[in-house]
Formats: sequence, C-alpha cells, structure tokens
Amino acid sequence: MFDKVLIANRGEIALRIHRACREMGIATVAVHSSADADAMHVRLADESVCIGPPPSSQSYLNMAAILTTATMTGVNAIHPGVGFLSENARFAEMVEEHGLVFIGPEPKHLALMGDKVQAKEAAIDLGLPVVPGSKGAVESLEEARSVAGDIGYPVLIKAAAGGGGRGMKVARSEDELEDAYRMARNEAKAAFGNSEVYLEKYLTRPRHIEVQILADGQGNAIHLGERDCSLQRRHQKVLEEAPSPGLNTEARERIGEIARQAMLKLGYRSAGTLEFLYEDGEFYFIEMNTRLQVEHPITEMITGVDLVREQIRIAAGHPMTLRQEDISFNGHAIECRINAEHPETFVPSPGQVIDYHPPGGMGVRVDSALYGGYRVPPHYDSLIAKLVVHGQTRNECLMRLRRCLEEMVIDGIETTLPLHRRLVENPTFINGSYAIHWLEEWMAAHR
Amino acid sequence: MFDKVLIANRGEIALRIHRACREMGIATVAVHSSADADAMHVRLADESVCIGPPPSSQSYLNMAAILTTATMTGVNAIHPGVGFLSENARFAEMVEEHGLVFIGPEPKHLALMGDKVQAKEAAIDLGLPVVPGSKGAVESLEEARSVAGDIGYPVLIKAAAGGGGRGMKVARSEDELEDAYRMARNEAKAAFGNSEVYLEKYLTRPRHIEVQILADGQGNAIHLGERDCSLQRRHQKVLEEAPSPGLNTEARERIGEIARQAMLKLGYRSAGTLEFLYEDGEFYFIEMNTRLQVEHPITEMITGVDLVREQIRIAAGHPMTLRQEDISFNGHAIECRINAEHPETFVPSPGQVIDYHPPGGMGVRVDSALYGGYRVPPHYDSLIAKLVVHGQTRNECLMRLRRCLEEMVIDGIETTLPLHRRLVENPTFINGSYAIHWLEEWMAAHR
Amino acid sequence: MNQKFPLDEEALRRLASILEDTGLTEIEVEAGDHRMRVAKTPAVTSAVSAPMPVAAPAAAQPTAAPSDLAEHEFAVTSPMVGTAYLAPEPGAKPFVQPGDSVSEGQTLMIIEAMKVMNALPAPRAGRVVRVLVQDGEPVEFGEPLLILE
Amino acid sequence: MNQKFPLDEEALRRLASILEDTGLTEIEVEAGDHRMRVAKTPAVTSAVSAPMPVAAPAAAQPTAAPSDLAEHEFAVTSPMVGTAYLAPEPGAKPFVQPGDSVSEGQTLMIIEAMKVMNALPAPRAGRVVRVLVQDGEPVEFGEPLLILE
Repeated sequence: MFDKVLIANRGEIALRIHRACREMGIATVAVHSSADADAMHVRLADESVCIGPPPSSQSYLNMAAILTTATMTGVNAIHPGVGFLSENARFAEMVEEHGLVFIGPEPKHLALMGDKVQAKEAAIDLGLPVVPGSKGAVESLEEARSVAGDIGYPVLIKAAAGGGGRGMKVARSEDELEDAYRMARNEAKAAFGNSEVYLEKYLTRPRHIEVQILADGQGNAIHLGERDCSLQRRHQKVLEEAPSPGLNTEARERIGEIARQAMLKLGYRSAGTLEFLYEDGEFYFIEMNTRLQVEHPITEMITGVDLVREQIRIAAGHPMTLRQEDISFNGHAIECRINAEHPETFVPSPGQVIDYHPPGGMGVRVDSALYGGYRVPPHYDSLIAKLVVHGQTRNECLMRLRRCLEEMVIDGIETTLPLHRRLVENPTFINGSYAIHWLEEWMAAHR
Repeated sequence: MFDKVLIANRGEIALRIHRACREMGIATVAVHSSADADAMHVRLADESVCIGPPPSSQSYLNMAAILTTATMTGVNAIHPGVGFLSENARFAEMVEEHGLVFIGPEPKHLALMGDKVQAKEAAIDLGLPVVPGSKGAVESLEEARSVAGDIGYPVLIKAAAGGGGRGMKVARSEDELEDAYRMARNEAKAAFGNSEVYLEKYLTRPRHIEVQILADGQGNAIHLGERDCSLQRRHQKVLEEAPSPGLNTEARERIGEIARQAMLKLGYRSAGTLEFLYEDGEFYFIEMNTRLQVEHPITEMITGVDLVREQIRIAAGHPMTLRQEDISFNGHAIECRINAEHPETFVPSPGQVIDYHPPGGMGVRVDSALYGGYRVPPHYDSLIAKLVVHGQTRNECLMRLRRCLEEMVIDGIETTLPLHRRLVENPTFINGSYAIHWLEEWMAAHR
Repeated sequence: MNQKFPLDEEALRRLASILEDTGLTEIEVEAGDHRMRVAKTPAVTSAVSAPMPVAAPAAAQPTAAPSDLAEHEFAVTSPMVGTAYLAPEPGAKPFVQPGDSVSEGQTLMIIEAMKVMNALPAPRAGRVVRVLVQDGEPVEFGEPLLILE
Repeated sequence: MNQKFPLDEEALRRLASILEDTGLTEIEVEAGDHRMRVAKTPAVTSAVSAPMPVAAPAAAQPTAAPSDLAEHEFAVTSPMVGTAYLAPEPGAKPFVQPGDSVSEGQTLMIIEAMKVMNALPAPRAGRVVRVLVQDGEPVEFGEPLLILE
C-alpha cells in the first residue's frame, strides 16, 4: 500500500480523499493555490504546498507544479479527484513517467472516453445500448420511412451539419414524417448550405441514470447499482438519488450486468460511471466518466462500499476482493448539492461564512470543507457542501432530508439551500416522477 | 400515530427525539428550564414552553409543570428521554391518568426494575443468569466450602450487613477459604456487630455487556445484539462499542435469545436494556434499564434500526413488524461520549462554546445539541456530544474514529476530546482486551 | 430661546450610507464649528452565531414570544406554567385593573396548573400599570403577567 | 439657519478605501478648520473561528511555515514551486549574497522545477539584505526567497 498520496484537488473532494487516506493509514500532501491557504484539507493534511496563484490554470491545472511537488515530497501516488486534471490523459501519462501511480484509469481509457465520437463507437463495440438511428445521412423519404419504422416513433430528424437546434424536426408518427423530413432538409439547406439529414430516436421524457462500476484491470469488475441524476439545471446536477425511483429490479440488474461486462471487455481499471438516458424501459449510452463522481456518496450509503478506498486499493495493484454477489442495496439515499449561489438567480456568492452548522443524527452524512469563518474564494466551482441522507425507504429518506434541511445553517453567503427546501416539498419530486427537463421547467414556472 | 409529542428532556437526547418525531411527521413540544431558552431542541421544536427555573427539581423533574404543559399544548404523548423522569413509575402513571401516552414501558415494569432486590428476584424468575452464590447467610466453614465448591473459585465472602468493602474477602482457592471465611466474619463482627456472611462468585476481570431489546407487549420481542460498555470511570460510561470485541457469535446469540425470552415472559413493552457482567464465557445479570440508553446509536449503526422511531411506534400501539430474523449485524460502531469536563481532572467546564465543528464524511454520526456560540449551562449533566463512528470492520472503525477525533473542534470550554484521542492510540483499547476496571487503572497510571 | 438645532439630516443620512457602503465603524467630520460623527458597533458574533431553525417554528399559543418585558424592572412574572385567570370566576370582576393600587400580598390573578388554583400575590405594594395577559391565557414560567409600579 | 453641511463625500470614500487597503483601523485628517476621521473596528471572531486540526500536522520541509515575510514590503517571492539553487552549479559562488547591490533583471537564484532551471531575475535594482532560503531547499509558490531593498 502507498505510504503517501498527493491530493491534486481542492474543496470537499480533496477533504473526501484526505479522509479515505487517513483511514487507510496513508499520509497526505495537499497542494493548493494561494487562495486556498486556509482550506480545510490544507489544514488537515500531513503536508501542504502552495503551488500557484488563484487561477486554476496556474495552480490546480498546473501539471509541472503538481509533479514537482510530488517529487519533492516523495509521494507514491497522486489522486486527481473530480474535475481539474482527473480525466486528463496527458497528466496521467506524465504521472506514470515520473514513476508515480495515477489513482484512476489507464491513460488510454481516459483518452478513449474523453473523445465523444470514439466513445460512442467504443460503447457500441462493448455492447452498450446507444440511441438508435440511421447509419449516417438519410438519402430519401423512403429510406427515412424505413429507418423510422425500424426504430419506432417519435423520431428526430437532424441536420448532419447542424447544431443549436436548427434543422431539427420531430415526427411523432408516420403521418408527420414527410413534412418533418422536408422541413428539416430545407432548414438544413438554409442554415448550413447542406441539406443532408440523419435520423434518430427521439426521447421525450428521458431520465438521467448512471451506473457506478469498479474494476481492477485484472479480470474483476462489479457494478454498484445506479444513481438517478435527472434533476439538473443547465446540465448541472442539483440533487441525485439512489436507487432511481424510476427503475425496477429487473432493469437495474440488466443495465448493471451490461455495464459490468462492458468494463471487463474494455479491461478498465478504477472507479468509473456509465451515463445513460432512460425512457420506456430502455437505456441509451451518453458518455463514460473515467473518474470519481461528485455524487458517489449516495452509492456508498446504499452499498456500504467506500469507493475512494477501493480506488486507492486498486491503484496500489491489489486485486479486488469484492464480488458482484457481495453487493447488496440497502435503503435509499439522496444527495443535495449545496452551492454558494443565489437560490433563484444562481449568481455565485463567494465570501465569508459566518455560521456553518451541519445537521447531525442518524442516517446523515455531510461532505463539506466549510467551517465557521471560512472565506469561499471566488475563483472556483460554487459547490460548497453535499448533504447526503439515508433512509430504510425512499419515504423515510425524504422525511429525514426535510428535517436536515431545517437544521442546516450556512450564514454570511447566499446558498442554494432554499431551492432544496422548496424541492423536497414538491409533489413531482416526492412522487419521483420527474425527467431531465422537469427541474428547469418547474423553476421557470415558479419564479 | 401521534400528532404531537412533548419531549420531557433536554440536550442531545431531546434533539434526538425531536429528530425522530420530525421524520415521522409528528409535531414536537419542547419544555425547558429558563437556563435552556437558547437550546437547540427548543429552537427547532414546533412549540416550546419554559416550565421552571434552572434547577432540575423545579423544571425537568417538575411533573406538575410538564403535565400542565402537555394538557395546554394538546399533545398525545410524552417522551421522557434518558434520566430525569424516564424511569419514574409515578410519572408514567400520572401521564396515563391524564389520558396521555407515556413513551416507555408500563409503570409496573418501571417500578419492578427500579427496585434492586425485586429486579434480581424477577431476573431469576425470568431465567436470566445472575451471580451464583449462597442462598442467604453461610452458617459454617463446611457450608462455605460446599457452596464454593459448587460455584467454583475465586469466591467473595461478604458481610450480610456490610457495605463499603468492609467485611469482604476473596478466596482464590480452597486453601484460602478458611482464612478468608474467618477474617470476613471477624471484620463483619467488628464493623457491623454482626458476623453473618454470605458467599458469591468473584469476578476478577468482567466486561460490562448490555443487550438491547425491543418488545411491544403484544407478544413480540427482539434483541438487537449487545454493546460493550466496559470503558468506565466512576461507573460512568466513557466509550462504548458494538459488537463487543470480547464476544463471539455463539455467546451473542445465546444471551440475546435469553434476553428476548425473558422480555416475552415479562410481557415487557418498549425499548429496554439488560445489563450483564461477562467473564469466562458466562453472563451475570446486573440490572435492567427500562428506557432508551445514551449509547443507543451504536446499535442503530450496526442494525439500521431507528430505536426511537420503534419506541414511538410501539407506544402508539402498533404491533412490531420487525422479527428477530430481520435483524442482522453490519460492521462495527463506537461511540465517544464527549463531556464538558477537564480531560484529566474531570472538573466540569460549562461556558460558551466559541467554535463547534463536528467531523463529517462516510460512516460518521454526531448527536449533539451544540452550536457555535452556545452556552453550556452549569446546572446539568456534562455530556455535550456523542461522536458515533461506523466501519465495515472494527479496525476500519478505529481508523475512522481516529481521523474524526483529528477533525472535531469544540473551543471555548474544556472537553474530554483529548482523553478520547489518547484512548484510541492505546494498545489495550486497540486490542479490545479491556475489562471494567482497566480505564481507571490506566488513567491513574498515566496521569 | 426657541432656536432650532441645525440638523442637516440629509448629510447625516449620507454619512450613514457611506459608513454602510465602506464597512467603516466610525466617521467624524468637522467643518468650522460644525461637527458630525456617525458610528456603528460591529455585531458581536455570539449574537449571530446561533443557528436559526430555517422554517421559523410557528410558535403556538403557550410559546408566546419571550418578551423583553420579562426584563422590565416592574414586571411581575409567572412562578409556574399554567393558565392565567384574571377574575375569581367567569364573569366576575377582575382581581385588579390598570390604575388600581394594590397592597403587598393582595391577589393579582390566579394561575391554574393541574386543576389547582394558585393565587398570585402582589410581591409589593404599588400601582398596576398594565395587565399583560388575557383571561384564560396559557402562560410559561417566567412570563411577565403585569407591570406593577 | 439653512446652511448646508459641507460634506466632501468623495474625500471620505477615498479615506475609507485607503483604510481598507492599508489595513489601518483609524485615519484622521485635518486641514484648516476641516477635519475628517474614519475608523473601522476589526471583526473579532474571524481570528478564532478557524478550526484547528487537533494534532497540528507536522509540517514537512516543503510546507515551511508560511512566513510573515511573504508580506514584507521588500520580499522577492518564488514564482513557482520547485527547488531553489543559490549558485549556478555546486560549489560555485552564489549569484548574490547579503550586502550585494543588484540591477534590475540580474539573476538572484535558480528555481528548478521538472528538471528545468528557471532563473529568478531581480524585479528591481536594490541591495540584498537577507537570503531566506538554503541552497537546494524546496520552495512553495509565493514563498519569500530574499529581501531586496
């Protein structure tokens, strides 16, 4: 096992990694920008080194500074956390070139899944379901009709050269196909000077479902069930839950097994997440995140598996001892992402936290690097706390979440706590009957 | 189910009960002394009523004031918490006379177990193992030899009229019996004017093991495993763990089933705890606590059962749905009792808390009514926080506890946090090879 | 002499607004024989440090806002939790009314707790200035009941 | 009397901004019969509010106590994390020594990072008062390296 690990990140995720290391008896080195000298993980780490000025490009994305520090402090491995350099294949390669371990996947898998086109091709090869559609451009109305008949209505006709919604038409049934096809071609011609269109299945109310996997690159892979991340605003996840209120056991086991087999076939190593859209019982691959996810704690809450510990163990070369049959799902978990933002305008609100009081008691976990008197710097992501709640049932979990939101205090700056307090009272959320566009529609309607 | 519950207690346990109620959709009424007007549970409760001045006798023990408030606020039930009126049979009766529900056992069981002599007799009737000894006084050396032969050495010879250690002699083998017998009689004669002695098994290194039970008085009872509370100072528990590092599965199941059967036979209702001494594979009943225990969270951590919720459900007349086969034990949990006391002299340290920062992350639960700026009043018990940590194994739990103790901050007053930080580094504690006198001996040796 | 004090409210308010904007705690300006000084004591943290339940719990009747009147020099506070009755029986004349002079030990009202009627005696002789509770109202321990000067 | 108070708001705001920048708690200015005074009481809590890790982590070499010298008016701080070398090669004469006068742009030392030797030029002409690091010592970003007056 490693003696010392460098944590190449900041905020709550750096603290999360520090905690896992401490609990494994591994010493930690925190690197930080000059804006983060007072950060919690810097205070708690065994060693800390200031690597640059506030802008990320010169600190948390500064590969040379991080590698120099790693060499100087004599660490065995680097944990990249979430964001920043965590999916940077070049950085992972450089870490290896320095004779250190990158706590994450192999560089080639970072590169593969970092390229949207390659990733989709790889997904097909690996047997992952993707959104069905025409192979390339559709040349005629007859061909469009034939393809649409195969994949089923509604279908989306899209300009091959398109983007931004232009040259995009939905046909909800065969009756609408001819008009939609012609209009899409005309719009495509007008907008892009190219009338080529292709066709794919149109998802009207998909959920965002992602499957957590762990693999050791030594022939072992398991899935840890799904997370439902359909509550989004501008493609940013706001609240996640596990298991999904929209999935049954059959669907869960089916997609879990598909994901597991895909990872075995790929020879993937480390933790990873396969993201899907889910509608009418079918899954459609979107992308793979080759790193830890922000919302990983809800999976930890229902499985009892410490994902960061497993990631570190795998990186140290230990074959996984967990087998699929060891994984059972216990109860329900929800994570609220609490951002330093105005709860209605979402304008960032950095500044000094006067009071910080996390909720306590049974089934409650708070991952946050805040403390009373801490100054949230204006240079980084606005995520400041993750409130994670577990209950034996979804209803118990919701009731507990509600009382936690009553107890939690973050004073001095604006936060999205009030948004979460409104959300937990909403019948659509309580029923679990939301899809990925619901939150934005609801917020627009209830300004 | 109840609509509204009055919480007849203060501090962290009042907050614990408030949380359970909120999560069940039950409104809460906090009663408090004038010293507790700013207490956390008072701030969070739906209603709060000041019932008297700081001394407990005029507030938290003031039955008339509590019952008057219950009537005025229209509650359905009263939860007495831990300590104060929680084991007061007269109070439970008065609650019932007012047409309200006492969230706890029947008054007759409170009375029975509140009387040491009656409780021991009841325990024997219920089939609980007690410390073996002579039935009454031993009349001659021959009788002493015969009884000692039956129960096995070492034996303790005690003055029937005795107390305070006088007239008490240990015989470690038959060789020592005659001398011990004669000396005990002489001392008893000299000290109490009565040479009568009796004889019982002498426990040299017992552990304090207690079994948590839940019963509904309707023919259902389960046990939730044991807690090891051997780390004590002046009969006050300092740190508890579940399961006990000194018990194996066979012993656990054996004593659990004995406790369960005893509760069925007694017709007991509500949560309760049977306390035993444990040595060389045998259990010896000490007493029964007919209420919630301070250390109940460690049982909740390893079973996932919310004991306060179950207590409330049972009090509302719902038959228990949990069966013994539903209870499984998952991992290991430890609770540190953090007191507002000097960590070496144990002098109480009330006053204003400047900073309060509980640890967060996976497997951590903090039950505390503290907040930054809170003033710990000098009138009550010094328990201010319970740090409860869970891990998949005892070792994982210990490592996590250690990092939590590094993170936790309570500034402005003295606390026993430093004692716990020393304790978690101690090999005897780490090995789990401690008995009930160990902590005091260790502290005396390491002043 | 009936000379008005020359108070330039606008200037004062501007100073206050500058103080607020700049985060200063004190500004003093002097011009000729005119001098202005505005100051603001920074909030002591103990005051803000207390976490506030988010959904401010709707205080029910008996919770009655802990009034500052309890600190009033002449307040007579409730010695127990219970129901206050201002008259010996429904419809009867109240024990005391504002303006009444009372002697020490005279009954001011009755506090009922556990079906027992407890007379509240005047702690001293004086004049009743205000009665702060309604007949039949639940009262907490320490709640101000009337002002007796 | 309707004389307006002559309030120079701009001057006041400038004073406030100077107070803020300099970290002062009070400024008083007098000119003729005009006088201005601004003050700010420092917030009390911020100092104690920061949780301290209990077992103060034993700072390793590169963590070198964040010295107040970084705030020193004449400090030259490290532009990167790396290893400081005071001489062009082992055993050679140091680039600069206390007492030396240097011209702007003159190399003061070398910071090695990722096997690249980065010369540290003097930001201005001046006299070297103290060299704060040892040859071969790891340095953080922003760490004061020498005092150049």
